[in-house]
Amino acid sequence: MDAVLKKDRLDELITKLGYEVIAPVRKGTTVSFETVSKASDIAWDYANSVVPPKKIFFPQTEELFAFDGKTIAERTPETIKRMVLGIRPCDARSFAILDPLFTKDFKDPYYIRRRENTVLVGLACAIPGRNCFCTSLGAGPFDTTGLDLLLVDMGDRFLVRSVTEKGKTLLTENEELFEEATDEAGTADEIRERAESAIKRTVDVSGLPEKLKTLFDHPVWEDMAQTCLGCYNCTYLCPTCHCFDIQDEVRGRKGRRIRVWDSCSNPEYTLHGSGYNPRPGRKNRMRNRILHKYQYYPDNFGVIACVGCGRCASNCPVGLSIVEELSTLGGI
Amino acid sequence: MENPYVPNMATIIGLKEEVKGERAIKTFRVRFNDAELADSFDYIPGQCGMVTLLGKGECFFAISCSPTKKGYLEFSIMRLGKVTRALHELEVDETVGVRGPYGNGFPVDEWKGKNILCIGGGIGQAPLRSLIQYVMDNRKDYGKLDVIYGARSTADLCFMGELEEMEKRDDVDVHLSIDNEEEGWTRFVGFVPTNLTRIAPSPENTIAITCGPPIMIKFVIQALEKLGFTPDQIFTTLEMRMKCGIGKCGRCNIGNVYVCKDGPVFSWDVLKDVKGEM
Amino acid sequence: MAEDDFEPKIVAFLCNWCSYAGADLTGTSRIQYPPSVRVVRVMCSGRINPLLVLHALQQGADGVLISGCHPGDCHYIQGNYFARRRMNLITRLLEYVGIDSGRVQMSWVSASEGPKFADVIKKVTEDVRKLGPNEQFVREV
Amino acid sequence: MDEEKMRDTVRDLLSTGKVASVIGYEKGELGQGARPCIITSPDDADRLILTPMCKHNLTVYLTLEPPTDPEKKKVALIVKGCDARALIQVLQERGVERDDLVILGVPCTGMIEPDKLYQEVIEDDILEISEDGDTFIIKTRDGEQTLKKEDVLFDECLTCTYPTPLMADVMLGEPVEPRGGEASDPTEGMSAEERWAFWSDKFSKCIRCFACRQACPLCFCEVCAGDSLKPNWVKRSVNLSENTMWHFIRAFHHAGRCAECGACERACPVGIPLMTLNKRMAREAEDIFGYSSGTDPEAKPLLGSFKTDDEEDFIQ
Repeated sequence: MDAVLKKDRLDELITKLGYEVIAPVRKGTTVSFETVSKASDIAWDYANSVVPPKKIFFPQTEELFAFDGKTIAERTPETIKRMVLGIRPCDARSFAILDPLFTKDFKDPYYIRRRENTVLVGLACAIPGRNCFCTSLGAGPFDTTGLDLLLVDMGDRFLVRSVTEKGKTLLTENEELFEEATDEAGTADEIRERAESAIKRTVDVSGLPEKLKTLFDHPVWEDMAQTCLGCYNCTYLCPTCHCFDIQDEVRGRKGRRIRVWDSCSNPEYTLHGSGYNPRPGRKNRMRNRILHKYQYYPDNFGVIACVGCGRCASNCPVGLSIVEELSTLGGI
Repeated sequence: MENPYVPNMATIIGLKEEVKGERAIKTFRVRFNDAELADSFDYIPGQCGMVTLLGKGECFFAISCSPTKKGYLEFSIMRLGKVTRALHELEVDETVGVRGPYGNGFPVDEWKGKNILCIGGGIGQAPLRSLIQYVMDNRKDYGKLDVIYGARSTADLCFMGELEEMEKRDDVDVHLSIDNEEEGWTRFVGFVPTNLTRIAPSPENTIAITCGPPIMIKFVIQALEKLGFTPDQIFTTLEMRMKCGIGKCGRCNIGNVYVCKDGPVFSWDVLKDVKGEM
Repeated sequence: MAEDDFEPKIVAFLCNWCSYAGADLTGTSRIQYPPSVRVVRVMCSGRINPLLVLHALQQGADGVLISGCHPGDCHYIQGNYFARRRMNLITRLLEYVGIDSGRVQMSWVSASEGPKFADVIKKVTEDVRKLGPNEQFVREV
Repeated sequence: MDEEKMRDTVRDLLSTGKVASVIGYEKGELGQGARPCIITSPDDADRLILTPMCKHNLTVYLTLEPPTDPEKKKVALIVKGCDARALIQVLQERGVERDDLVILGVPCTGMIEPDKLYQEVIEDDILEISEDGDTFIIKTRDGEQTLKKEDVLFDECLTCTYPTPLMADVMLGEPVEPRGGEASDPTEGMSAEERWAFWSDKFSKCIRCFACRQACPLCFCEVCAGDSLKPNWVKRSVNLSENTMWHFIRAFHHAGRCAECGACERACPVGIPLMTLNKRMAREAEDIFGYSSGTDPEAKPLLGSFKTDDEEDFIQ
C-alpha cells in the first residue's frame, strides 16, 4: 500500500503519535541517531551515520541489573514506544540479521523488548555513499527488509510504502496525516534505478561462505592483516557486529552489571585467565572478524552478517576495504 | 520474559581445599536460596554454570558434581583471575550467584552399556568428576570404568581423598600419576598420555573422555588413536574465555562453534574438522 | 546548595616524611583546621601517579591536595622534583579542559610546619567551598 | 618528494638484504588515496608511491607487533618530518633499536586532507595530483583544476614546525622550510565553563574504539591504562565520565612525547579534535620546561627528568 506524506506534516508525525522519535541528526561533521522533537532537527540528506542505529536496540553500554550488597534489583521492562525515522535500508536490514541471534535459544529481553516496541520508518537512498555495496548482498537502496515503512524523498513530500502489518496499521490509524499516492510510484522507480546504478562497488559473495571454509590456513590472512592497526572502528561501527563484554561496576555496596560493546580486534577479547590467548595476533583476529561475518554467521543463522553499508571501509584509518578483502578471498 | 542474564542467588554450604599454592583449587558446594529451585535444578554431567560474585563478575565453570547428588551443586575452581581470586576469599554461608545449566554435557544416555574411560589432567578433572560420580551412581548402566588422572605433583592432584577411596573399590580402576618422582609416591611417574599408553585400555565398546591442558589433550588423542580408538569414541571438553554463557557475546567460538552453547563437550569426530583457534 | 552548607571533601596525598609528619604536628600542637580533609599517606610525593588525582576527582572528591617535602629536602633526594613537573602539567591540562581551577592544589609542607599545614588546608577548603560540589566528570556509579 | 629515488633505494635495500622489509605507501583501493603497505620483495618496489596523499605515520608499525624473528628485525621505513619526530621519540624511549632501522626521510610540504579535497573534486574523477609551489594541480577526467594548498592540506601541516625529518639515512628530496604560524585553537578566548562545555560535548561522542591509540606510534604500553582492569582507571561503561578520564589519560601521557603528526585525530571516526589537546600540552611543555619532544634521541623524557629550578608558582 502506498501513501503520500507531505513534508509539512512531519512535525505532526513526530509529535502527535505518541512515539519517542529517533532520527539522523547532523552534529558538526558527522551524523548520528538522536531523539528529535521536530522535523527540522532531522538530516534527510545524509549518506549514512557514523555510528549505526544498532545502538538503539543494543546500546553501547547497557545496565543488565543493579545490585545492593547481595540483593539484585532487576530492571523494569522498558515499554516506551519508539519510532526510528529516516533509517537507511541497510541499517534496517541489520536488525533482520541480528534478530535470530538475540531471539534464538536464550532470548535477550533487552533487545527484544525494544525491538517489539519500535516501528522502523526507513528512508530510501537516492545518492549512495562512496563505499556502499549493498546490492552485492542482495539488498539495495530501496530494500525493505526489516522495515515497517519505507519513505522515498520527492522534494516536498515522501512516498510512503508500507511493508509490514505494523507499518500498515500506523498508516490506517493516522490516515488524516497521509494522502493518497498518485503518480509517485513511477518517480520512485526512476530514483531507485539511478541510485542502484550509482553504486560502484560490487563483490560476488555467491558461494563465498563455502569457499572460506577452505581458506582458514591460507597465508593470505597474514598479508591482509599486516597493516591493520587493531583498532575497533570496523567492529564498533558495523551494524551487525554484536559482541559484548560484561562487567560489574561498583561503588561501595551498590553496583550494576553492565554489558558494553566489545570487539574481536581487542586482544583481551579471548585472553584466558591463565594468560593463554587462542587469538594472539592481528592475523588471527582479522581472520575471525571476516570469517564470523561471511562464514560462521551464515552457517549458524543462514544469512551473511553484512549489509554492505561500507562503514568499515570508510572509517578504517589505514584504508583497508572489506570489498577488496572479499574479492581477494573469493579470487584465491 | 525470563531474563537469562540474572543469576539465582545461592549459599556456599561447603568448601574443600583441593590444591594449595599460587594456583590453588577449591571445591565450592552451593545450594540455591530458593528451596524449590534447589531441588528442581537438573543438569547433565559435563554441563556448566555461570558463577557470579556481585561486584566482581562472573565465570563459567563445569559443574563438578553429578546430577545424582540432589540439592546442591559443586564447582571446583582454580584461583587465576579477578573473579576466581575473589571467590577464593569466600567462606561457608556466604552468597554467590549461579545461572545455568549451560552447554551440551556428556551424552550419558547414549553411552549406556559402554565402558567409560576418563583421562584427566590437573583441574581438567572437574567435569570428569561429574561424569565419574554419575557412572558410579548408575553403576549397572555402564560397563568397565577406568579413571586415568595425573598432575604435576602430588600437591597438584585434585579430589585425592575421593580418588583414594575409589582405588579401594573393585568396580572402578583408578590410575594416578605425577610428572616427576616424589618420595613416597608408589604409583606411576610420567605424563598422562604416557600412563595411558602404558595401561593400553581396549577400544572395544569404550568411550574415552579427556579433559586437561590443551597440550595434554593433544597427546592423549594421539595416544588413543594409536590404541585403535576411532574419532567417534573420543570426547573432550573445552574451555574458552566467556562472558554471557548463552552464545551471544561472541568470544568463545572455535570456527562457527560456540563452546558455551554448542560445547563444551565435543566428540573428536566433530572437532577434528572444525577450523578455528583453540 | 548554599556555599555555607557545603562541606567539601578534600583528598590529601601527603608524603610520609614531611607533610604527613607536618600534619601530625598540627594535631599534636592542637592547631585547628577544617575537617574536610581525608588523608592518604604515601611514601613520597613522587609516588603519586597523576591518574590518582584524576581518579579522586572522578570518584567525587571536591578537591585534591598533593603535599611533599620542600625542594632539596626529599627523603628520596629527588622524588618531589618529579612530582612538581607532573602536577604542573596535570593541573594545566585540567584547567585547559575547563575543570574548575583550584580543585587540584599542591604544597610543600615540612615536618616542622604544623601551622602551615593548617593554613594550607584552610585555603584549599575555602577555595573548593567557593567552587561548590564537584560535578564535572563524577562517575555515574 | 622523490618517488623514483625512493623506489631505487628500496629496491637496493631489499635486493642486497640490508633490510627484511620496507614500510611504505601504496595506492589505495579507489581514486588517488594512499595507504600503508609492507613489502619484502625488491620486485614490489614499483608498488610503492610517494604522493601528497601519504598521510599515515608509518612509525606505528615498529611498535604495533614487533617481529619476534631476528631475521625480520631489520626494517626500512619512510618518514616525513612529523613521523621522524615520532621515530626519534620511540628511539629515545628505547622502543626499537636504531641499528635495526634504515630511515628514508621525506622532506614534506604537507599532506592533503581527503575530505577537504573531495569537497572540491569528485574523488573518482581524479587522475593525477601534482605540486606546483603553493598549489596542487589536480588532473581530472574533465581537465585540470588548481587548488591552493592552504585550502586542502591538513590543519597540522599548515603550521608544521619540522617538515624536514630531523633524522634520516637517506633523504628523498631537498629540505623544506617550515611554514611558521601558530595553530588556531577553537577554545581560544573561552571561559573555563565554555571550555568544559566544548570538551564535554566532544568527549561524550567518543565510542572508545581506541583508533587514536592504535594509530599513535607512541602508544606502545604493554597494558594501556585505558584497558587495565587492575587498577581500573577507566571503567568499561561508555559515558562522559569514563570518556573524559580516558581523554585525560591519553592527553597527559602524550605531554612531552607527542610528535604532532595528527594520526590520532585522523583515525577518530567521530571527529574529536584530539590534536587541539595534544598541541596544547606540547605548548605547555615548551613554555614551562623548554622541552620539545621528538627532536633529540639522546634527550631524557620530559617527565623522567627535572631541573631544580623548574617553575613552582602554583605550589603553596
